[in-house]
Amino acid sequence: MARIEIKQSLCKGCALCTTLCPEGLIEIGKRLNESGYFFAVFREEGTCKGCALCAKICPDVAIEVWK
Amino acid sequence: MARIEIKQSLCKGCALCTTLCPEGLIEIGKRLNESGYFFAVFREEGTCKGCALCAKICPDVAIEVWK
Amino acid sequence: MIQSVIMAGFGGQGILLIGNMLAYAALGEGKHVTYMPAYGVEMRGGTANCTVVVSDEPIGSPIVGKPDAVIVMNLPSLKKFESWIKPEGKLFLNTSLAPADERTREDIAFYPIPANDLASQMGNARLANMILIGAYVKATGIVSQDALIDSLSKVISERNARFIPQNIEAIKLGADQVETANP
Amino acid sequence: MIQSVIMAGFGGQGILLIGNMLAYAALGEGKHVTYMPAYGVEMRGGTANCTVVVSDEPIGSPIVGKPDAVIVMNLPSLKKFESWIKPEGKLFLNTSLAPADERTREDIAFYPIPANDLASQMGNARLANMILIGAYVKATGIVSQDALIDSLSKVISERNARFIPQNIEAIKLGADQVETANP
Amino acid sequence: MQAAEKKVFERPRTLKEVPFHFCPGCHHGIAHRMVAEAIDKFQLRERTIGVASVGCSVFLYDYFDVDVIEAPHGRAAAVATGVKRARNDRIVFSYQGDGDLASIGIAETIHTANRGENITIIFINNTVYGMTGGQLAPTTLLGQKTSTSPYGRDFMQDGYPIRMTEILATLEGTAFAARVAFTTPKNINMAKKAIEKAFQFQKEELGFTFVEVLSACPTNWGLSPVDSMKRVENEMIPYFPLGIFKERKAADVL
Amino acid sequence: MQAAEKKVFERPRTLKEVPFHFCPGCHHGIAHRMVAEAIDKFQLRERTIGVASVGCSVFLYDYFDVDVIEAPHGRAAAVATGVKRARNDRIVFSYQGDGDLASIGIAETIHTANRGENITIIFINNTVYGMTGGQLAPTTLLGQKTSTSPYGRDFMQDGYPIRMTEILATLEGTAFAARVAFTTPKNINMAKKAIEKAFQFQKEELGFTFVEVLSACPTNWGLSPVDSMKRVENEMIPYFPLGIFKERKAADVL
Amino acid sequence: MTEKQDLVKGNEAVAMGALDAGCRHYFGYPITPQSDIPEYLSYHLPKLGGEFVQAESEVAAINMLLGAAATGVRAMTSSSSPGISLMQEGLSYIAGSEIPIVIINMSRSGPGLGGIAPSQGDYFQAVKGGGHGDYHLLVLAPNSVQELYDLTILAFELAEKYRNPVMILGDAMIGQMKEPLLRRTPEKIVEYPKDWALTGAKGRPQRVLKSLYLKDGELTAHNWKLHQKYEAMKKDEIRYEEVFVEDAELILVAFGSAARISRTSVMMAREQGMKVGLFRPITLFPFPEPRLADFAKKDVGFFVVELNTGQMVEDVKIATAGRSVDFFGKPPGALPTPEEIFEKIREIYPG
Amino acid sequence: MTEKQDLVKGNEAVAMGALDAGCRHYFGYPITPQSDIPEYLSYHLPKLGGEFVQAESEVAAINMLLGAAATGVRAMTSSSSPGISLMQEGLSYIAGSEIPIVIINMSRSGPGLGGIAPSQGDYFQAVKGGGHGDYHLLVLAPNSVQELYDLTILAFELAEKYRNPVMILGDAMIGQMKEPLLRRTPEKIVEYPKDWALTGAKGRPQRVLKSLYLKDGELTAHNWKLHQKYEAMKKDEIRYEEVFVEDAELILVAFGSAARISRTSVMMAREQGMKVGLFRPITLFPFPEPRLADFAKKDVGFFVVELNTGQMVEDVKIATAGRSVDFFGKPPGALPTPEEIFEKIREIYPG
Ligand SMILES: Cc1ncc(C[n+]2csc(CCOP(=O)(O)OP(=O)(O)O)c2C)c(N)n1
Ligand SMILES: Cc1ncc(C[n+]2csc(CCOP(=O)(O)OP(=O)(O)O)c2C)c(N)n1
Ligand code: SF4
Ligand code: SF4
Ligand code: SF4
Ligand code: SF4
Ligand code: SF4
Ligand code: SF4
Ligand SMILES: [Mg+2]
Ligand SMILES: [Mg+2]
Repeated sequence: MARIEIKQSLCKGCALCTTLCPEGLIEIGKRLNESGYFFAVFREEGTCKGCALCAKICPDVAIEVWK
Repeated sequence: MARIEIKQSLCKGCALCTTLCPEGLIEIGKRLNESGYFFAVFREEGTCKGCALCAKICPDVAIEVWK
Repeated sequence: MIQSVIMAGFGGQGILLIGNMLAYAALGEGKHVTYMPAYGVEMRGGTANCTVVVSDEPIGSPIVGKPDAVIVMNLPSLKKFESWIKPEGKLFLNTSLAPADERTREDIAFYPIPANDLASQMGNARLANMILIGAYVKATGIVSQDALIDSLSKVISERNARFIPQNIEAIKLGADQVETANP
Repeated sequence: MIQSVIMAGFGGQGILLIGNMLAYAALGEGKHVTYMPAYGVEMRGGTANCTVVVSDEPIGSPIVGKPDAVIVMNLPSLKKFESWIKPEGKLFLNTSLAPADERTREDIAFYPIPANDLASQMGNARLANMILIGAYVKATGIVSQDALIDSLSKVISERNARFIPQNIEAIKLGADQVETANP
Repeated sequence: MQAAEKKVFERPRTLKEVPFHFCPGCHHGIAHRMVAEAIDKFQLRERTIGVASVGCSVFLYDYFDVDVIEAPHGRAAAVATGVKRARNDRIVFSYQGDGDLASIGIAETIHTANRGENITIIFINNTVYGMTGGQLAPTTLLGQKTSTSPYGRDFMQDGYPIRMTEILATLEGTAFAARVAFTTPKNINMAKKAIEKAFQFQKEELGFTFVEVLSACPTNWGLSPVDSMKRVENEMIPYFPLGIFKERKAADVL
Repeated sequence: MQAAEKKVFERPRTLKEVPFHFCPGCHHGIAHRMVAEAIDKFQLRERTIGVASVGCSVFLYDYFDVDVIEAPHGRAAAVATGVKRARNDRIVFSYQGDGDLASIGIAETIHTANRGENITIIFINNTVYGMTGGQLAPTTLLGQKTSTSPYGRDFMQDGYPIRMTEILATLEGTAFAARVAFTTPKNINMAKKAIEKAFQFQKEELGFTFVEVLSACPTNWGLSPVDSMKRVENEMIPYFPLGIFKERKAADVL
Repeated sequence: MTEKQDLVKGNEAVAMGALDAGCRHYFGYPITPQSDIPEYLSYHLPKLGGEFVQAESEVAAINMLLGAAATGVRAMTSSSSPGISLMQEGLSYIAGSEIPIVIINMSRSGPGLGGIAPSQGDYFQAVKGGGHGDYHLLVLAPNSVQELYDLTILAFELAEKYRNPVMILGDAMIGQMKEPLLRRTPEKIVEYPKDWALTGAKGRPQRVLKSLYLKDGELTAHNWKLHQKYEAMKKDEIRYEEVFVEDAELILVAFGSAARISRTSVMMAREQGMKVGLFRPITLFPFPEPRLADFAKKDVGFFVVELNTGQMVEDVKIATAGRSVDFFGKPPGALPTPEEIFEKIREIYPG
Repeated sequence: MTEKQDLVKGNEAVAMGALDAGCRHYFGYPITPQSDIPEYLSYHLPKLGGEFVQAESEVAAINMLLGAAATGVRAMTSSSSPGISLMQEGLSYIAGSEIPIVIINMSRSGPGLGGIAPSQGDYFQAVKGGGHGDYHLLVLAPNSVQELYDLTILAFELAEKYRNPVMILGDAMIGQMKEPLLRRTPEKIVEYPKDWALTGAKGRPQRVLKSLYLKDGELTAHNWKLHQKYEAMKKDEIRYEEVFVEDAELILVAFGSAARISRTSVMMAREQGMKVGLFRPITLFPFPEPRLADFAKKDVGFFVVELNTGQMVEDVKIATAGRSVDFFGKPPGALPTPEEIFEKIREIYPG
C-alpha cells in the first residue's frame, strides 16, 4: 500500500509525473497554488506501486513516496 | 653541372644544409659575416646534383640552386 | 498634461503587453510617450512591471516615484506599489487575485475589478489584463478607447490576429466596470 | 662618488654577464649599485646593453643619459653610444669588431682594445668580454680587481666553474691593456 | 498501518527545502537533485565546494547546502581548478550550461580536462542559452530556430552542434566522461549512476570527470514540458548519443 | 655553359628579400618559405590577407609581401574569421605558435574550425614558448624541462601534451587537417604538399584547413640546430604522428 | 527616407542606426540587457547580404571585429559590462592599430556578476581606458531612443574620421525603454578614405595594421600621434546639451539615464522657482571640460548625479577647479526617482 | 631571518616577497617582462609544498586565483599589460566577491602589443578600475627592488585586511633591474580572520562567495559597503615618500620608475640651488590627495612626470585644485634620462 505526497507549493504543474506514472495516478488539478500554477494531485483511488518514477522525474522535487 | 649559391649575409651557420647534402658539398666556414655568424660555404670541388635538398632545408632561404 | 502609470503583476499575466498597448495608443494620438519595463530576463519566475508616461510635452524621466495611477494584477504587486501612488491618484486592482481589503490607502480613487473572474466568464482567463487596461483608459481618458483598440494590431502578431475581437470585447467590458467599481 | 657605465654589443657577446659581475663586485665592496639591462627577450637577434651605476650614496636613477664610461663590443653599439659619454668620460672599444677610426669624439679618454683577437690568442674567442671588463675596472678603479674576480663565482654556474681560471686570466690580460691602450 | 510505512523517496539532505526558480518542466531541477543525491550517497556534503556558473543554474548556492563560489560566465572549470589546487582533499564540482561550458568556457574546460584536474563537471546541454532568453548555443541542432538563429541553425553560417563529451573523452586527462538524459526510467537510472560514478572517481582521485546531461528548456523551446521531453528523446539523443565514452581503470593513472 | 643554366630553386616572390630575425636553425623560416611558395603556386599573393600572431613569428609582415593584420596573442583565428566574413573572396591565413593556438587561443581555434570558416591555419608546434624565453607549452613533451617546468613536465602537475590536429580532425567543420615535419627529404616534400593542399582547399571553399608543423626551437631547447632536428624526428614524431588526419571530399560540403 | 515615428526599444534603435549607417557586419555574444541588438540584427543582416556572427565569447567577438574592420567595412559589436571587460585587451589593440569600430555598452550593474539593472558604474572604464596603455575611446552617451539611433550613426562616422574605436555608453534603462523614433535614414553616408584597409595587395604595396613598434623611438612617436588625435577630438567633437543653464545658480551635471531622470527633477525645481539648470555631456570623452570651466568662472554651484558611487564627478572637479561640487550617487540595484533627486537639489540649493 | 644583502632582480624580489608572505599558490601565464616571477616560483613552490600552475591564459589564471583565494589561502598572479587587460572581468568579480588576492602588473608599452619597454600607461586601468562596475584595487607602486619585496609582503596583508584585490604596479624597468636586497623575512605573518573562506560546510552553515545580488536594494547596499572600504583605505592606507619638499617651490610628483629617475633630476636641481622637491605616491589608490592638498595651500608649483601622455596628472589636479600643474610625459619606447627631466625642471622652475 504505497502512496505519494505532492507538495502543492513546490509543484509547477509541468505534468511530467502524470506521463510517467505507470498507474496513471496523478493528474493536473484545477486549482492554482500561490505561485499561480495548476498543481498536480494524487488520485487516491488507484493502487500506487511506490515505484517512485513520478518522484524521479519531478523537476521540482515536489513528490515524496511512502511504502 | 648544377651548382648552388649561398647568400653569405643571410646564412646563420646552422649547418642543416651540411647534413642534408647527399654529396657533402657544403661546410661551415671559418669566417664571420656581418651579423657575427660563421657562414656556410659551397665546396666547388664535388658534383652538385642540383637536388636542392640544401635549399629546401635552409631556414634562412640563403641558398639558390642552378641547373 | 503629463500622466504616469505603473502596471504590475505575475510574469505570465500580460503586464508588458498592456503597457505596450498604452504606449502605442499614445503614439497613435501624437503624444509623447515613454514605456519602461522593469524586467528580469536573467531571473526566471518572479513579477513583472512597467511604467508608462504620456505627455503633451517632451518627457524627462521615464521612471516615476509617484505615479498618477497604478494597475495591480496580484497581491505582491499591491503590497509593493500601493504606497507609491500620488495623493489623489488612482488604483486599479484585480480583486480576483488581490482582495480589496488588502489595500490600505484611502486618499486615492479605488477601482476594484475582479478581472480574472470576468475574464473566465468570457471564457478566457488570459483576458484579465485587457479588462484592466480598458478600465484604466476609460477612467483616466489618457488616450481614447479607439486608440487603445487600434494598438492591438501593433502588439498582437498576425498569427494571433483572430483573438483581436475577443480582446476588444474585454477592453470594453473593462471600461464598463469603471462606473460599477468607482461610481 | 657615483660612477655609471653602459656596456653594449651583440646578443651573444656576454654583455649582461660582465654587467652583472660589476654589480656583484660593487655589492661585495658594500657599495650601492644598480644594474639595468636593456633587453629584447621578445625580439630575437639584435643587440644587448646594460647600465651599471655604482655609488657610495643611495642611487636615484638606474638609467643614465650621460654615462661616465661606455664599453663597446661592436660597431652598431659604438655608433649608438659614443655620443652619450659624459665630457671627459671613457670609451672602452673592442677594436676587433669596431675599428678605432670609426670613433668621432676627441674629448674623452679612449681605450682601444682588440678584445676578440686577444681572446682568440688565449684560445677562446668568448673571453673578449672579460678582457674588456678587466680593462674597465683597472682604468676606473670603480671596484677592486679582486672584487671583480670574486664576482665570477656568482655569475658562472657550478657546471661551468672549471672555466673560472681562464676568465681570471682574461680579466688580468684586460687590465694589462689599459696602459698600452691609453698610456 | 502508518507505523510500518517508510519513506522510499525523499528530498536529499544536500538539497535545501527551497523551491527552485526554474521554469515548469525544466530539467535543471532533476539534475540538481541527482547531484545532491550523489553527494549524500558518499557523505561528501561537509567537504564539498561547489562552483556555480552563469546561466539558469547560477543560484546553485540557494539550493545546495554546501560551500559555493560563483564563477564568471564560462570560467567555472578554471575556478574549480583553483579551489582544488588550494584544497586537494575537498570534493569540487562545477555545474555549467552549454553556453557557459562549450562556448565561452571551452578553453578552460578542455585544459582542465587535459591537466586531469581531479574535479567533476556536470554539463547541462539544453541546446540553447536559457538564462538570456534563448539564443543560439554551440549545441543548438541544425535547423533549430533560436532568437539569434531566426532562420534555423545553418552550418555554413553558425557551424555544427558541438559534441563535448566526445571531445573530452579523447583527452588523456579525462578519467570519466558520459552523456545521459532523463527521457525514460532506464535513462534516468543510467543518469543517476553516471553522476554517482563521477563523484566516486573524484573521491578515488582518478582524474577529471564529466557528465553531460541532455536537458529540456521548455521556455525557450516554446514547447510544453511533456513535448520538451519528447524532443530530447527524438531529436537530441540521435545527434548526441547517450553512454559512457571514457572510463578509466585505476591502473591508468599510474 | 652559363646561358643554359636555369634557377631551379629560388626565393618565392611572396617572400620579401629580407633576412629573418629567427635564431639559427629555427624551423619558422622553412615554414615561412613553404607558405610563400604555396601562395605563389596558386597566384594568390594579391588577394591574400595574412594574420600575424604573437610569438616568434609576429613579424610575418616583415617577410610576406601581402596585406597583414596583427592579432592579439591567441586570437588569430577569431581575427581571421572577421577578415574572411568581411571579404569572403580573399584568401585568409593565420600563422600561429603552440602557445598562441593551443593554449590561450584554443577556444578561438576550435570554434573557428567548428564553424567551418574557410581559412587556413599554419600551426607551428615547437613544444615551447619561443618568444618569451622557453616556458611550458601545452605541447611540451612529458619529462621535458622548460623554464616553468624546471623539473620536467609531469602530467599530474601540468597535464598532457595536447594533440591539436587530432582534436580538430574530429570536428565537422574541418576540411583538411595534417601534421608535418621537416626532418627528412620525404617529410619535407609531404609538408610542402600539405601546405599547398590547405590553400587549394581554401581556394575551393571546402572549409577550415589546418597544417601542424613540428618545429625546432634550438635556442630554448638548448640544442644545436642539427641536434634539434634529431629531437623532432626521435622525440616529437613518436608522440605527434605525421600524416593527413582529415581530408574532405568536395561532396561532403553539400 | 521614412518620416513616420514608430515606438521602438532603445536596443533596437541602436540596431536600426547601425543598419542605416551602412554597417553590415556584426560580431557579438549574448548578454542581458542588450540581446535585442544581436537578435534584431540576426534577423535583418542576412536579408541585407550582411554577416551576423554569434562569437564563442566576447574575447572572440572583439577580435573578429578587429579583423573585419581592418578590411575597411563598417562593423560593430555590442555587449554589457562583464562582456565589455573581456574586450579590453582587444580594444587596446584596436585603438593601437587605429582601426575604426563601433562598440555598444548597454551597461548593467557591477562589480562582478552584479545584476542586470541600469548602472553607470562603467564610466571610468569607458572614459579613462579600461585596457592597457595610453589610448582613449571616443565615448557617446545617449539619453533617449532617438539619440541612441542618431548617435549610433554618428559613431560610425567618427570612428572612421579618427580611425579610433567609438563607444556608445548606454545602460539597461535606455536600452530597454521604448519611445517614438523617427528613423531618418541618412541620405548619404558620410565616409572617409580607406587608404589603410586590408583588401589584398593588388597593384599596390603591402598594407599592415599593427600595434607593435620596436624600433627606437617609433612607439613614442606612435603614442604622441594617438595623443594628437585625442587632442583633435577635444577641439572638434565635444557635444553636450544644456537646459536652463543661463541663469542657473546650481548646475546639475549628469549623463545618459541619470540625466534623463534628473531633467524631471530640474523641472520640479524650476516650478518651485529655484534657478537650477541641467548640463548633460553627450560626449564623455572628449569631456566638455571647457564649457564647464566657463560656468565655473561664474558664481555657480555644481551638482553631479550618477548611477554609481562617484566617477564622472572627478572630471567635473577637474573642469571646475576649485568650485564646490556636490554629488549624489545611486549605485545599481534601484534607480533614483526624479522626486528623490529633487529632494537633494532642495538640500543643496544655495540659500 | 636572513640579514645578508644579495643582488636581486626586481621580478625575483616579488617572488621572494610572495614566498616570505606565506603565499604558496601561484597561477599565471608567461609574458615579458615578468616571466622571471613564474619561473622563480615554478622552481621554488614545489619544494615548499605549494602549487604552481601555468594557466592556459590570463583569463584562466585570474579565475583559478579567484577559486584558490576563495578557500582562504594566500594566492597571487602576475602578468604585464595585455595580460592584465584580459583579467579585468575576473578582477571585477574578485572585488565584487570580496576575495583577497595579490596581482602584479609589471607593465609594458601599449596600447595593443606595443612593446616590452617600461611604461606607465596602465595607471588609469589600475587606479580607476579597468573592469566594469564601481570598485577599486588597492594599488602599490614600488620604485626599488627592496620595495618590490617589502610591498609584496604588505600587499598580502592589505588584501586580507580589506578583502580586496591588491595590485603591485611595476614596470619593465624595476622588474628587470637588479639591486641589493635585504630579504628580511617577517618573523610573523600578519593575518586576518578567514571566517568567510570556503573550506567545506563541516559543522557550520554553508558559506557563499558571490557578486550577484538581485533582491531589492541588496546590490545598492553592497556597492555602498564596498565604497566604505575604499573610504577606509583613504583614511588609513595612504603611503608616500617625500624628498626635499619642506622648502620646495616646485614639487615634482612621480611614482615608480618615473620617480626613481626623477630623484636624480631633483638632486641635480638642488645642486644648482633650485628649491625642488620630490613627492612620490606609494599608494596610487588610495591616492595621497590630502597630503598634496596641504602643499597646494602654500605657494608652490607642481610638476608631474610620467611615462605616458598624462594620467596621474589628473589626480594631482584634483588634489591641488586650482594650482598650476605642469606635466612632462614620455610615452613608452624610450625612457627619459635624469638629464632630460632636469632640463624640464629648469624650464618650469619659477623665476
Ligand atoms: C561575460 C559574460 N557574457 C555573457 C553573459 C550573459 N549570459 C548569462 S548566462 C548566459 C548563457 C546561459 O546559457 P547556458 O550556459 O547554456 O545556461 P542555461 O541558462 O541554458 O542553463 C549568458 C550568455 C554574462 N553573464 N557574462
Ligand atoms: C595576452 C598575452 N599574454 C602573453 C603574451 C606573451 N607572449 C608573447 S608570445 C608568447 C608565446 C609564444 O609561444 P608560441 O605561441 O609557442 O610561439 P613561438 O614563439 O614558440 O613560435 C607569449 C606567452 C602576450 N603577448 N599577450
Ligand atoms: S510511485 Fe509510481 S505508482 Fe505511485 S504515483 Fe508515483 S509513479 Fe505512480
Ligand atoms: S512533476 Fe512535479 S512539478 Fe511537475 S506536475 Fe508533477 S509534481 Fe508538479
Ligand atoms: S643541390 Fe643537392 S647536391 Fe647540390 S649542394 Fe645542394 S644538396 Fe648538395
Ligand atoms: S642551412 Fe642555410 S642558414 Fe643554415 S648553414 Fe646552410 S645556408 Fe646557412
Ligand atoms: S529558461 Fe530554460 S533552462 Fe532556464 S529555467 Fe527556464 S526552462 Fe530551465
Ligand atoms: S626562440 Fe625558438 S622559435 Fe623563436 S626564433 Fe629562436 S629558435 Fe625560433
Ligand atoms: Mg543552455
Ligand atoms: Mg611555440
